Amino acid sequence: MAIGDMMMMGSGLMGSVLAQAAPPAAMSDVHLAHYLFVACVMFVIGLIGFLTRRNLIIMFLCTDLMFQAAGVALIAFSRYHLNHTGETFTIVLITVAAAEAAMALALVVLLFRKKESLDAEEWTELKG
Amino acid sequence: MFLLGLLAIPLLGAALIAGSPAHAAKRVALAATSIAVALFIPIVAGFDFANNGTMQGGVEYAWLPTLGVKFAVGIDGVSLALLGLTVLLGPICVAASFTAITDRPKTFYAWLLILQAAITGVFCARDLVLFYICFEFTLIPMFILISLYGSTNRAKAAIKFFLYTFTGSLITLAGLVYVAWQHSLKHDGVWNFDIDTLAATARNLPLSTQGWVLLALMAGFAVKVPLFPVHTWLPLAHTEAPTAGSVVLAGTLLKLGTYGLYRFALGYVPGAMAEHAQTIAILCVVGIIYGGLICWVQRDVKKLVAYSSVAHLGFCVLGLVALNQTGITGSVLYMINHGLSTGALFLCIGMIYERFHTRNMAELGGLAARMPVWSTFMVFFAMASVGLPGLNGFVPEFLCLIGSFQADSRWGHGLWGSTTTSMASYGTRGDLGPWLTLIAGTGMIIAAMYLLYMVGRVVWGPLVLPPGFKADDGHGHGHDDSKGSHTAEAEKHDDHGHHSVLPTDLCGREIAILAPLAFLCLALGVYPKILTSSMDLAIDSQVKVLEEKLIERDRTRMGSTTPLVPVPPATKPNEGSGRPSASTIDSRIMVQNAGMQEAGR
Amino acid sequence: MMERLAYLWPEIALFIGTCIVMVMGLSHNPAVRRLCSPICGIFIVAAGVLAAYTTPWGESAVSIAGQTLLPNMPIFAKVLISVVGLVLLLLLAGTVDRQEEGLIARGKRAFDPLRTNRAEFYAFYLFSLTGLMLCASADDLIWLFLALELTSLPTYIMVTLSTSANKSREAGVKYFFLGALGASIFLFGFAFIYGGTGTTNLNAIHASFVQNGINGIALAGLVMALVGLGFKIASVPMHFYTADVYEGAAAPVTAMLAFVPKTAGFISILLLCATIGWQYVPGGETALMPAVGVQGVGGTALPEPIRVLLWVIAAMTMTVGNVLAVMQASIKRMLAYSSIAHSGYMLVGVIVGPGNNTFATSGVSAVMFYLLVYGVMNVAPLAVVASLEKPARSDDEPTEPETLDDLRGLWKRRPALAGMMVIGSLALLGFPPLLGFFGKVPLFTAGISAGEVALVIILGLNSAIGAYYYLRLAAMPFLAETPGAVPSESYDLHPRTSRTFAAALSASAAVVLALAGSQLMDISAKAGYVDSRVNGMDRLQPFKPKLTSVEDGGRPANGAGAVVAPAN
Amino acid sequence: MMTLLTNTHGLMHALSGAALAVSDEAGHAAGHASGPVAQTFAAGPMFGLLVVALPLLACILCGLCAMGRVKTKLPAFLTVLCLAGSFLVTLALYLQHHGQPAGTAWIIQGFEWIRLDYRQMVDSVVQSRSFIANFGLYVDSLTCLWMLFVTGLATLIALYASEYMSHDVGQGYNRFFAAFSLFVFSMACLVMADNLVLLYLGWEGVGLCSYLLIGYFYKKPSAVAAAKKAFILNRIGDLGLALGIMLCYVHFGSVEYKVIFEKCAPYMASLAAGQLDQIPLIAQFIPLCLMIGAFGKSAQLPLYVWLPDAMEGPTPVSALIHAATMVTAGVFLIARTYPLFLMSEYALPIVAWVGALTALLAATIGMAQFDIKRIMAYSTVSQLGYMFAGLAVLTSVGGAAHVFTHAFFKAMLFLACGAVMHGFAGQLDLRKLSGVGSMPGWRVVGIAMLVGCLNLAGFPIITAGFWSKDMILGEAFANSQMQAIGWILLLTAGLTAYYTFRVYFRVFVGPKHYEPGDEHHGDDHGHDHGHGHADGHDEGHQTSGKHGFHPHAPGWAINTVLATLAVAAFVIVPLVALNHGGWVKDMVGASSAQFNEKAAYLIAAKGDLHTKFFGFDAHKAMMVVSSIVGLIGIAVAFVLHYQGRTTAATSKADALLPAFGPIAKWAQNKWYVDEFYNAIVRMPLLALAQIFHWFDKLVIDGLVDFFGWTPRGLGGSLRPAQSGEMHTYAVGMAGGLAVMAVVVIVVLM
Repeated sequence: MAIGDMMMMGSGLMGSVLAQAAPPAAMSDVHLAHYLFVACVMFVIGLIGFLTRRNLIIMFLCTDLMFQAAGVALIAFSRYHLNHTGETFTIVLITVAAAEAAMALALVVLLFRKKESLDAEEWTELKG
Repeated sequence: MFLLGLLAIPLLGAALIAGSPAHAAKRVALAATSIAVALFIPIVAGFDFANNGTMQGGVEYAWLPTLGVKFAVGIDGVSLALLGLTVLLGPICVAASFTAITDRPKTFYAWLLILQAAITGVFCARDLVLFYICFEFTLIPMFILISLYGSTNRAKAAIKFFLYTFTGSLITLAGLVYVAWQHSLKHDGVWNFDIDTLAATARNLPLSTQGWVLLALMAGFAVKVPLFPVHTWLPLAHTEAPTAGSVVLAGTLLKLGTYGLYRFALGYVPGAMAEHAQTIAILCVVGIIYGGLICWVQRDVKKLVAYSSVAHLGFCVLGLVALNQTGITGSVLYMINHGLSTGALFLCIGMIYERFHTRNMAELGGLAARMPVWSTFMVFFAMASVGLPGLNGFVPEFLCLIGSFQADSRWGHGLWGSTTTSMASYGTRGDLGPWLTLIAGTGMIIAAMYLLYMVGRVVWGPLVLPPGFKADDGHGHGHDDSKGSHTAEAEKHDDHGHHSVLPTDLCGREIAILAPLAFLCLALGVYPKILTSSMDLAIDSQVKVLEEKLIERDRTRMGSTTPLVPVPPATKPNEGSGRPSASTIDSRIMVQNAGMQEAGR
Repeated sequence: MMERLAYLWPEIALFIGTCIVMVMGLSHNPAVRRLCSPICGIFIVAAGVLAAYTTPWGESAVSIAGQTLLPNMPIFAKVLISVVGLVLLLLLAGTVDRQEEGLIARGKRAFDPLRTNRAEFYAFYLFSLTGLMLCASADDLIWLFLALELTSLPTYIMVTLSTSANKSREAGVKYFFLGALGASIFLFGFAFIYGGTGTTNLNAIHASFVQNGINGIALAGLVMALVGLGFKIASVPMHFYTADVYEGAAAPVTAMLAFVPKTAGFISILLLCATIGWQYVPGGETALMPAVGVQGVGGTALPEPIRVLLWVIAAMTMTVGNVLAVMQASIKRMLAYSSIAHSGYMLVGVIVGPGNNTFATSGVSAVMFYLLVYGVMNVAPLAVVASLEKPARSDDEPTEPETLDDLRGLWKRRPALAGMMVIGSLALLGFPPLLGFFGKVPLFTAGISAGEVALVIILGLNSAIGAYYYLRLAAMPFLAETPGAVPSESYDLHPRTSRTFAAALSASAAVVLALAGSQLMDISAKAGYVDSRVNGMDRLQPFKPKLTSVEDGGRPANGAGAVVAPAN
Repeated sequence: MMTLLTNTHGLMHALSGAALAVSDEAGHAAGHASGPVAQTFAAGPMFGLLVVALPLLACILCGLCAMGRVKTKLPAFLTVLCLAGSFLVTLALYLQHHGQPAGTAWIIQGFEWIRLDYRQMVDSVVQSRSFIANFGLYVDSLTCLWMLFVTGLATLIALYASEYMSHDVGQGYNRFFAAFSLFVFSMACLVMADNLVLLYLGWEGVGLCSYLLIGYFYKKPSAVAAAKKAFILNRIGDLGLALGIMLCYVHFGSVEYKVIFEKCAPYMASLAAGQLDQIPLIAQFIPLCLMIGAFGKSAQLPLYVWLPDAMEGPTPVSALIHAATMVTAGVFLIARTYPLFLMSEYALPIVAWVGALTALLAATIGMAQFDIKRIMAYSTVSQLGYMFAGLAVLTSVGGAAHVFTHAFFKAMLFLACGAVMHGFAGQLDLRKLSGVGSMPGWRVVGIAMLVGCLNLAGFPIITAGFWSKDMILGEAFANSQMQAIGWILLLTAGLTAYYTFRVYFRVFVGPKHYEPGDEHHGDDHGHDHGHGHADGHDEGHQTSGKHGFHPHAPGWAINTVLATLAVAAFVIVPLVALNHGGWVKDMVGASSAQFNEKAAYLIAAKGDLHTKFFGFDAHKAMMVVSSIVGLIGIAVAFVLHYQGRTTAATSKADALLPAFGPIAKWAQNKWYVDEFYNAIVRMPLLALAQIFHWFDKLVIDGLVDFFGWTPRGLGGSLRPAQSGEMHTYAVGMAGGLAVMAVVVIVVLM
């Protein structure tokens, strides 16, 4: 519930900012601001998910969501700038994300073996 | 080159100690410091006293040319004097630790020697970075001496000492770097850290900038001195430090602060000094009275002497900020003489501590009956510290006070002087004046109060010894409780079956430590000229700049070029000393005005 | 294209080394396996030599790669990386699997290629160094991103593997997850920078900024990128992971963490700042602290928002790092926080910028020099810690000294190690005349030259706070052991003498380089060279952000009629 | 009253007759107005340095004796020898100086002590300036006068002390004579200095010796406290002196008398011309500062309280330092710098009032004391007040003459008291001693005491004290401004005579009775006789208990000295009595202590220096009046303390005590001045010190600790954020990012 509220708030905020940044045009259906809005929403959802979920796998998925948010933004910008740099970036990004995912899973497995739990809060021995 | 030797000998000694067995450490240290003393002789012999204002004996090597940093040493008259003090205290400190330091002697003596090298470096550095490095580096040996060889509260004292002075000096570094940067701006971005070269730039900085630089300088040097509100590390450090540490601390380490003020506050920001001398002087005066009164209610004899340093150095800085020849000369003399007399007091107290393991005046009293030789020295040095004329304390104190008394731009005007008769005024420009001096002068009374209080307690009166010591014990002491609170030396006594290595009264070694100090106290009291004449030109060059700034300041303040005093008419009575002997300095200090010359003779 | 390879020879060398080491580690022959670390070292040396001789710099960098932002930085960084990398290798050698190798050697266990992780460990280390070098030669955001990830990902694993204790697992997971979060932030920032400028090439971005100014999108991207990259250098607010990770990792890995990601982060931050250029009117009414006596300031600065951002980050980073370090009892934790503080110091150099490209005024050079200084001297304390171990009771791994109290009495037992600890910690404190002091001096000079007096004062005060805990670290070996604490006698020397050697190397460097550092200063001065076009000596401009100008600012002139229709 | 005066006038005239050439009014006026004896400066003979050097030599030799742990009377012997040498050199110096034209001041250059040369920009002109304080001697007739009695008395008293201190041979003997010689050296520096700073050296030097000698019996807490008190109170005065010196330097550009006097000359001319306004105010401040020093050293109000306590020291010390020489240093300072005092309109009147009030106050206290040494101490304070008043009423001759005569008779009195103390195991209470003068072996002491008392009481004609006191009284009444001073001094003269003879009648005559003192000076430093007593007087007497105690009469040294002094007290009568001051007048009149300009100024501008005393010439009248007053005092003492007295403890005076009510008690308790000072100065200062102490500990050091704690506090507050939970960290990172964004936005705004 709280997550939903926060997401609503977050999207509303982003929306208003972008509405200022790019006032909706009369004719066009979709323009940069919308893509960016989506990207930002994805980013914020990912962030909030990361902050609120305690399951390691879900937390990793959230970071992946944030990565992909950047991908969305990059592609939008790429289209906007009429070059392919952004798309290239996105491909690289996806690759890296995949590598990270592999590592993440390995780590999660390792950790699960130790504590039989996926709860991130199990790991608070180091502090101060 | 001898200067390099002076730097290197203690370091070599330290290295040698590191490689020699523990029992030999003190001999090596004594040898190294003695060689340093011997090495000082050719330095003095080679020093051109007629040009004591110029840097001499200089050696210069490129070090970090990228930053314009050199390894450059050289001394002028003022440095020479302070260097002499440093070198002299070296063997004394070593010898004073012979029986006091039995635990880990190698570490102790090695660091003591390194400390001497660092202090030597400060006094002869010609490069700002070298100066700063040596200035800071003194902290480490001192930290180790206090934290390893101090008394019960040593860890806190060491940390406080280190952090307090370190914090201040980092801000000082910022100020000095700022000056260097200003210099680079005016020299096509070429950086230079030569102390004298920078002085020329710094002096011409705008007044507000100079004020900030002065503040930065004060942050480091005032803590080191220490001036009134930033003094609290000193009593703690002094109390906890081993005897040799206290001696170096009082003798030379505090002088780094005053020397820094002399070299940089006066040399670099004369304009700001002219502007803010009064503020600093007020701090000094507060310190004199405040520190003195606190001494008066101390129970710990070492703390008493420590607080007396706060008061004494108040006088020293007061003379410095008088910004005239008398005051500054007094101040530099004060640096030397405070080092001798207070250092000696700490030695005396250390000798007592070695015997009785207490510094509490409630547990000690009337030692004159038991230790007449020690008592004689104690009273002697206390009197030197009080500023008894004929001993070394007097001349500096008096000159500092005269300096501050003179330093008032109002002399010669209105009620402060005469415009109706032909009498000239002998005041100098400044903001201090007689009222401040009067208040500072009460410090002389307070000094008598607390030092006589101490002497009256410890030396005179009925014999009081700490529990465990028999008053009628002919020799040694019946110290038989090992509470574990004492350091290794106490344990050592226990090991030896209650037989102290020390006789009841001073042993020959201890007399040999104190006697040269006593001799110097007397000699410098009777013939201070040996110092004043070896630094007059050095100080004169500072005063010259300061005077220009003071004139400028008075001009802007008064809105006109009012002279300090009315021009004396040619017919005025014999003004000078009237002494037929034309002194050497007179020919060196220019008397350009022929009429004045005529009037003067 | 081939000349672009000129930048890559060292990386290629390292990559080859990686592959070789990875394979060698699988060998059944213990002698071959033992060769892993020497081979590793050989390739690092080779990379260093290659870097020194092949990496273009100066004019050739401009002509070959159009590399103009920091033309001399790559060669310096790469040589530095290989030198420090070598020292770190001395330290890292034998970190993992020593126990198992011991069991194998004693015949208690058979070698199992599936269980070994020694080769991976070295390989990952080389990978990480490769990534680091790639960072240095990056001229594109994509490249930079990749390089940063290449630097980071292996370190996550190294942390996790470094010991078999749970602490390392925890450190690894924290490092990885938070690292991913940080990466996503700067990645998002990169995306926006691209969005604001239309290009990922750093030179082109710079050109765009010069030509069109910085628009809102790009500014947002820059802020996110700079803050996100803060994860690599452990700056506020991305510093939270540092202590946990440093503490959880084995001491050698901690030492590596203090150098590798930090260097990558600073290189990236410098590159990003170089795209903006220190070419803006300094100060302005929004300056937080009116600089003391700003007259004569060279007149170059980052745009005010970025400057203030970095200013705040720098000040907070120093302060937070130091005050938290004061509270610590664990050596590695303390050093972790101090590492945060050191990042804060270095950020001063970033803020200051290249000044007039002399060593005394250039903050960039100061950062370069400090990276070197920090890389060298930070090894010593950790290497001393790594050189000591408490023999395990059973088959567990031996443990290192953890708390400061564990060092008590070290001076009596092992004076040499204690001495190295003292020199190392005093050098880190910045105590003259050790190396750390000379690292700070250019920060002081450059900071003051740029009028950042307040920041320099904060730096000074923070150094003083630092003195508190570094002194504890330095003094602890001299203090008598307290009853109840683990006596230092229980610590043996680590069998790997290379660790002690690394400590000695670091400590002696902290002394020797300080006394004869002029050459290094010259080199750093060159390394920090920033083209006058970038540092804006010749054309100072006011910073005018265009908040709503994605369309008119960033977009290429021919960008009309896209699928994504421009607004209005 | 008037008839009495007339009658006695006639009597006096007849008595003095031809022997005393009392100058007539014209002659007296000429004395005032005669042209100033021009001061001329010349280089003096170098042997004059021996005056200073010989005592120093004695000090060094005694120090060597101490180092060599000499256990004989050698140090005393050396000291007496050196001091005698010093006296002879002084004599030679005087004789040679006497041959010079009047007004000659020799400057004998020792060595350069302090010398600073510098230059100063004055109106774009560089002037050369210097601060010079040489170790040089300034020998004029005033110096000779002072040094003659200082070295002469010092020699005698050293001789006395050689016996008096004999019980300390091998213990404090060396120390005593070292300090003793050092004192003479310092006193010589003080008197002979050619500049104010060297005078200051002597000034503090005698203070130090005073400190060391008062605290000689250092095991006695009261002696230690008294020594400390003396030093500190003197220091207060010294500060005034130091400020005066500084003011001198700033104003005259020098601290050398020669320069100062030369530069004073125009001021003196202005003064003589009646133009006091020509003298700058700042110059008029100089004497105000200097006089504080003089008040401190010479135990005047408000700084006199140390002197009575100083009697804790051995009696020879009291005699030499605290009666004869050191305490007259203040008088000397004023006499030496008389021109400076003349410059100010207020300086001399202040001195006069302080002197007169001190004289009266001390006399009242002296009347009520029972400790004979203390009575003598208060009498010293009182007489010093006389001297100050003398200087201030423009008879520097009278002041100096009183110093001169007082030195002899007061030293004698003290030495006699000391002999009593020595003989009666420290007994000083006049209620416990009686008829001492008629005991066997005490004749010389009794006679010396009588001579001293007569002098102090101002017994007419035959005593030197009478003549010197008379000069002061006469001049006070002759000066129209100083009538009140005259009356106070006259009253004091009567009181003095009373309390002096109170001592004499109680202790030295009357029924024989004694109780030995308890000799509370500690084991090995007291006056008991168990320690190598060289003389053969100890006949097995115990230190306590009346029975079995036999007072031991003084030996040859003490008797010789007392006898010498008794004779000298009469020998000096003509030196002060002839021709209005006689020899002393010649000595003083030719020195810096002339007052012609001031006299001229006062006559011209303000008042009359020949005021009549009820129609008679003040000087002549005073000879009679003061004689009568003195005799009345003696008579009262006779009646109250001798007539019909049968015991030591009580006398008729006790019956009168209730009549005075609390006043007697107050006077006995020294008017509670010590308590008053303690309450208004010392306690507040101590409280302030405690406040500072705690302020330093709590506030200043507390602030430091607070700043030191700040990082820890900050660290402690940040530490919870390092919770070890990944989520907290993530929140921190995200929140931090947001904060940074806000920062950027704020800057953009």
